[in-house]
Amino acid sequence: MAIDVTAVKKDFPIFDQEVGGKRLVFLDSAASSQKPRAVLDAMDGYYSTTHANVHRGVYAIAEEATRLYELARRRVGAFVGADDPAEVIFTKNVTESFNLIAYSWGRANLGRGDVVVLSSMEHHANLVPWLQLAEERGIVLRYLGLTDDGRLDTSELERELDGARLVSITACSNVLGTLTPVREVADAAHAAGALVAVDGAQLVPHVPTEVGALGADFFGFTGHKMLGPTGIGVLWARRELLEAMPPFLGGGEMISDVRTDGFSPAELPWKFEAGTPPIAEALGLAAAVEYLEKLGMDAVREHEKALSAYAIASLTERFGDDIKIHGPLDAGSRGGLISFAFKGIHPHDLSQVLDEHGVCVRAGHHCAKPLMRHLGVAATARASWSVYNDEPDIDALGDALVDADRIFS
Amino acid sequence: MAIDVTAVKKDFPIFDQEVGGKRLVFLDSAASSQKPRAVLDAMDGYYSTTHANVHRGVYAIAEEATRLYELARRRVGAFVGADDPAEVIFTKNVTESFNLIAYSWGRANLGRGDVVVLSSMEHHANLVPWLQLAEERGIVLRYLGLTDDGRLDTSELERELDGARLVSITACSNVLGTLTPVREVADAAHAAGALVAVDGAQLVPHVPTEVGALGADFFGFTGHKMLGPTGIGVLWARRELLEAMPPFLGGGEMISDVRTDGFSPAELPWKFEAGTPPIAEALGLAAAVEYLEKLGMDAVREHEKALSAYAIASLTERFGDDIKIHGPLDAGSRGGLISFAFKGIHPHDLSQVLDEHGVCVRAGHHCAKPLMRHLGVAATARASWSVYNDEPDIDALGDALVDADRIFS
Amino acid sequence: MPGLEDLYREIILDHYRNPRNRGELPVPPAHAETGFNPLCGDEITVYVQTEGDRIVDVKLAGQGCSISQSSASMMSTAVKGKTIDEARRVVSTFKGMMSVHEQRLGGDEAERSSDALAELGDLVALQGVVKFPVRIKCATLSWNTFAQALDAVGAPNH
Amino acid sequence: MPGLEDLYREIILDHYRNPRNRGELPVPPAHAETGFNPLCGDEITVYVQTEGDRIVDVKLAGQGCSISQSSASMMSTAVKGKTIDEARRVVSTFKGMMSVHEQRLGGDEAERSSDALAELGDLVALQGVVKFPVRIKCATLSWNTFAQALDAVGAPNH
Ligand SMILES: Cc1ncc(COP(=O)(O)O)c(C=O)c1O
Ligand SMILES: Cc1ncc(COP(=O)(O)O)c(C=O)c1O
Repeated sequence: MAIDVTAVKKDFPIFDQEVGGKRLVFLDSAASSQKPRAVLDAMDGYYSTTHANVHRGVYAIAEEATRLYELARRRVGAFVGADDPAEVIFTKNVTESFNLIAYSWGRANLGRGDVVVLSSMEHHANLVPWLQLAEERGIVLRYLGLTDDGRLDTSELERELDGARLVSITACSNVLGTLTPVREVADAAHAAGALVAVDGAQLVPHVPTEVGALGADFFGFTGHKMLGPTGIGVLWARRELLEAMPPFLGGGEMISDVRTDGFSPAELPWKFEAGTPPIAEALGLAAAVEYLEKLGMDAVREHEKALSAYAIASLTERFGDDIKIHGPLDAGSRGGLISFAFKGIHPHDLSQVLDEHGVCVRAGHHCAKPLMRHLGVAATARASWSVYNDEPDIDALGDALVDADRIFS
Repeated sequence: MAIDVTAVKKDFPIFDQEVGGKRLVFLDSAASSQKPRAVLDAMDGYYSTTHANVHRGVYAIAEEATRLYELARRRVGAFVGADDPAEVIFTKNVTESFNLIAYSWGRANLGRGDVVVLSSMEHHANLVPWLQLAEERGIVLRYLGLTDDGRLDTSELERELDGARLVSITACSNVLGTLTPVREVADAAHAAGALVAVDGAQLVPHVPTEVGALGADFFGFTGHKMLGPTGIGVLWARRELLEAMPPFLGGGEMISDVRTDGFSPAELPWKFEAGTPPIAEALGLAAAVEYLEKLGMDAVREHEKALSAYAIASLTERFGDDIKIHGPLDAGSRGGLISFAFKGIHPHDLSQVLDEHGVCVRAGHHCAKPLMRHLGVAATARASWSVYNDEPDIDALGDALVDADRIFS
Repeated sequence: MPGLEDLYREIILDHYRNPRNRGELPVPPAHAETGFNPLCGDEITVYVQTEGDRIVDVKLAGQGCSISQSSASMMSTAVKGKTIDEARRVVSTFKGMMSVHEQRLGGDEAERSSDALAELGDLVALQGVVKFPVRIKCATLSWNTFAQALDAVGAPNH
Repeated sequence: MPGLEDLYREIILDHYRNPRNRGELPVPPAHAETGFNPLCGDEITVYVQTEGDRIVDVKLAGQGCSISQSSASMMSTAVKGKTIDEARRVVSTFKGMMSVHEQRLGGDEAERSSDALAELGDLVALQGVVKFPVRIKCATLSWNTFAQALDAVGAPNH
């Protein structure tokens, strides 16, 4: 079933308003998506009827809060094919998920000279934690390269993975939009004896996802990019890995016993959830997942792929060589976004002029500075879509680009 | 001005309902408080009008989101007398705040044999991170003892702080309710050349707080206990400490530059805020702080002190030696809670029976197992109050205790 | 909402007020395991004495709430005199009964067969606990600890 | 809502299209500093050549948006030929003008005096930037970098 964008837009309160007298054309969902009313209602309903701290209360509303929180874990896990809730850890964002891998698994398993393989299009979230470990422990980072059209270059995979302990790559570039061949990399990594971590931040909101099918050992994603609230992320990992890993953050909830001279960690998944968790946020994320499931992730994918195709075709038709779209040009190879350069106008200036037309795009390095250096630019402009975008949004982007041209040429 | 509890209760949607046919008597705010409508409205209003990721967007709603987020930082900081926003870091909860201290400051400054002084009434949040460091680095933990009536024993302070690098103590015990003489300990610690970290989780919601007056170098507190949302905590620390500390979590937002072989951290406070922050939660916490300020923290303190006095007096009068209240018996020496034992009935059973009467109390070790061992109990029952509680709530607790006695005796 | 009468059945309160098989056994020849309930700090130590593959004595030490104490007490009477394999089956039936909470969350598994439940005798009184999910850990604490003791007893190097 | 005309004044676009003092200076005798805008990845290098306490030349390299480029260009014409102390005063006046955003957040500081602003000449055109808080970092990038260069030049071991 196709997505009925008019109906969908009505579910998102932010589109009820005009911004500066203009219709809001929100093309920055890759930075953070908007939220449907169902997500806000789930959180408000929770706070208004049954809020209490979870896991320890022996009274009705605390039991209900605990039940809802653990149910949210199951729902969110099931959304990415993670059926064992012990393997689903709530973090504050996917950045924390990757830090958890680096601090806990990394520090327990990696030492001087150990090789971690990343790609040249990683977000800083899957980069800085490893750079910290390189500085602290002397691990060695190796980067998979890109093809000229911005795909992951797997031609030398076997050689590049040789001796690696971990391969940690994004499933979808937040700059190029490129979908990476995760399964192929995972199989090669496993053959080389390495574990595989996958950054699903830009995949899960847009493409039906099964952690098992991807071949991932660790998989992270983040709530606020998938119609969910801020303040919550997820780390999924295989149980045996999580069981062997030392705790990361220490505190309440993650222990089974504490003495003045030591402690024993709790069972999974709570071992990795220190302190009061993002309870309302977990419920909000579960509501987001339900909303996406109702639309159907296949339909979401088709809708966004069609938008990518339309964007690439219509912008190229309107602006020819004046627009340079980074990354592969077939919509099937990308998620829901395009990055571009337009007539030498700096992305900051582009974005500023577009805003005057109600069109929100992101301008900057998108937390992927090494990739920017690879592309030879300081910044790009990026337009990204979600379930509430349609072709008129892309047309509005094109119209606004014309105006930018007028001002700066 | 005294607190008008009837009016206040109307501000909290959760009290609009009955639970199991009974009026909700919520006496578990020390675990997590309820939220006024103003907090939910602040978050919904944000999501419904101007949600976008912060700090990098060059369009109107992103600029507004950034402005509101940074304004929230100022407001929340000002609430505890922290006037330099560079010193106010948003975390996911106070547990993360203490892990940040231990991972960043701790690992940069502490080695084998270095002494960290805690107290015997610390919450696991200010205990497990140091136990982890003891295991990993061989630091030595020393515990300040308690007097017989459950106060911090400062009689041997000078000797106990000798040679310490850090003193990390709670300002208010979440079990005993005891307020600790933070300033006295801080002065002694500074005289001994140690830094001072203070756990303000149970102080900030209940007592007017000034980090400067406390003499703290680090100060942590948590949003969900002070009428704010889940998913947000705060770490305040002196700028020169934060500047010298290495980053903790690595990722987006916390860098000024990233190369394939290294990175430079961003300015304060963003250096310690990796990834998309809890934006809506920060706004919700700012709204909570505004709500408390409108009531007036002096009035809040007077109201809750009066409730403590009433609880101690009325329960003692009703039950005599059948009830044993832990900690000091004068209300001025405690925050807004009492822990107690009643007729040998296990706290879990007590709480279960109380729930039948709509009375929510916490039963368990309250994430303070070493203190439980000190008290010689496995668990306590704890009743705690906030601005929406009144004397009839305490009377309801007493009535429900009578029923528990009937069932178990 | 489930009421207290679902939880605090008379037989449960009886085992709580008059716990059976309290005490300790010399280790060795008995085997002892200690379990914690991380929620409330309760601790229980289960002593198991076997002869061949038969459990000839069980004793219980430690403290806990009415649910954990009565569950332990009933367990001790249910497994004493049984073979290790028989005892394992009781453990598994009991834990199955207690996992209704998990099913409720998932919402897709059938109720336990009433045949299996019949085997549990008095222990069926604890079925009401599943309506109070936080208390399930109280009811299962002694069982998990006992199961660990059985594993240790059955281990080759014992 | 502030409009684009507040931001993209004609004089700003002129300096952007025709940047003054682009280029490099040999180091030494000149001093060079490089600054980053962490928001967008822009980089700027400021070359400062002094004779005694006078700034005899300033050159700019690097890339950036219209605001950062024009701000740098205007800065270079404003400080060239001034003494280090005079240049420092211009920096401070300019940064004061740019900190209105901070004041708006705090809400408790007075507007800049118009006298001080008059000193800035063309640079006053950048005042509109404060209505676009994220762009303030674009406008101040070259100034912060220049201030660092002045500190280094003025340092005793230079
Ligand atoms: C004194 C004290 N410190 C720390 C915490 C931990 O707070 P959070 O779970 O929000 O991190 C609590 C509450 O659980 C507490 O009472
Ligand atoms: C590919 C990718 N990974 C990681 C992140 C970090 O997400 P968060 O800021 O929610 O931790 C993002 C988004 O910023 C992203 O696009």
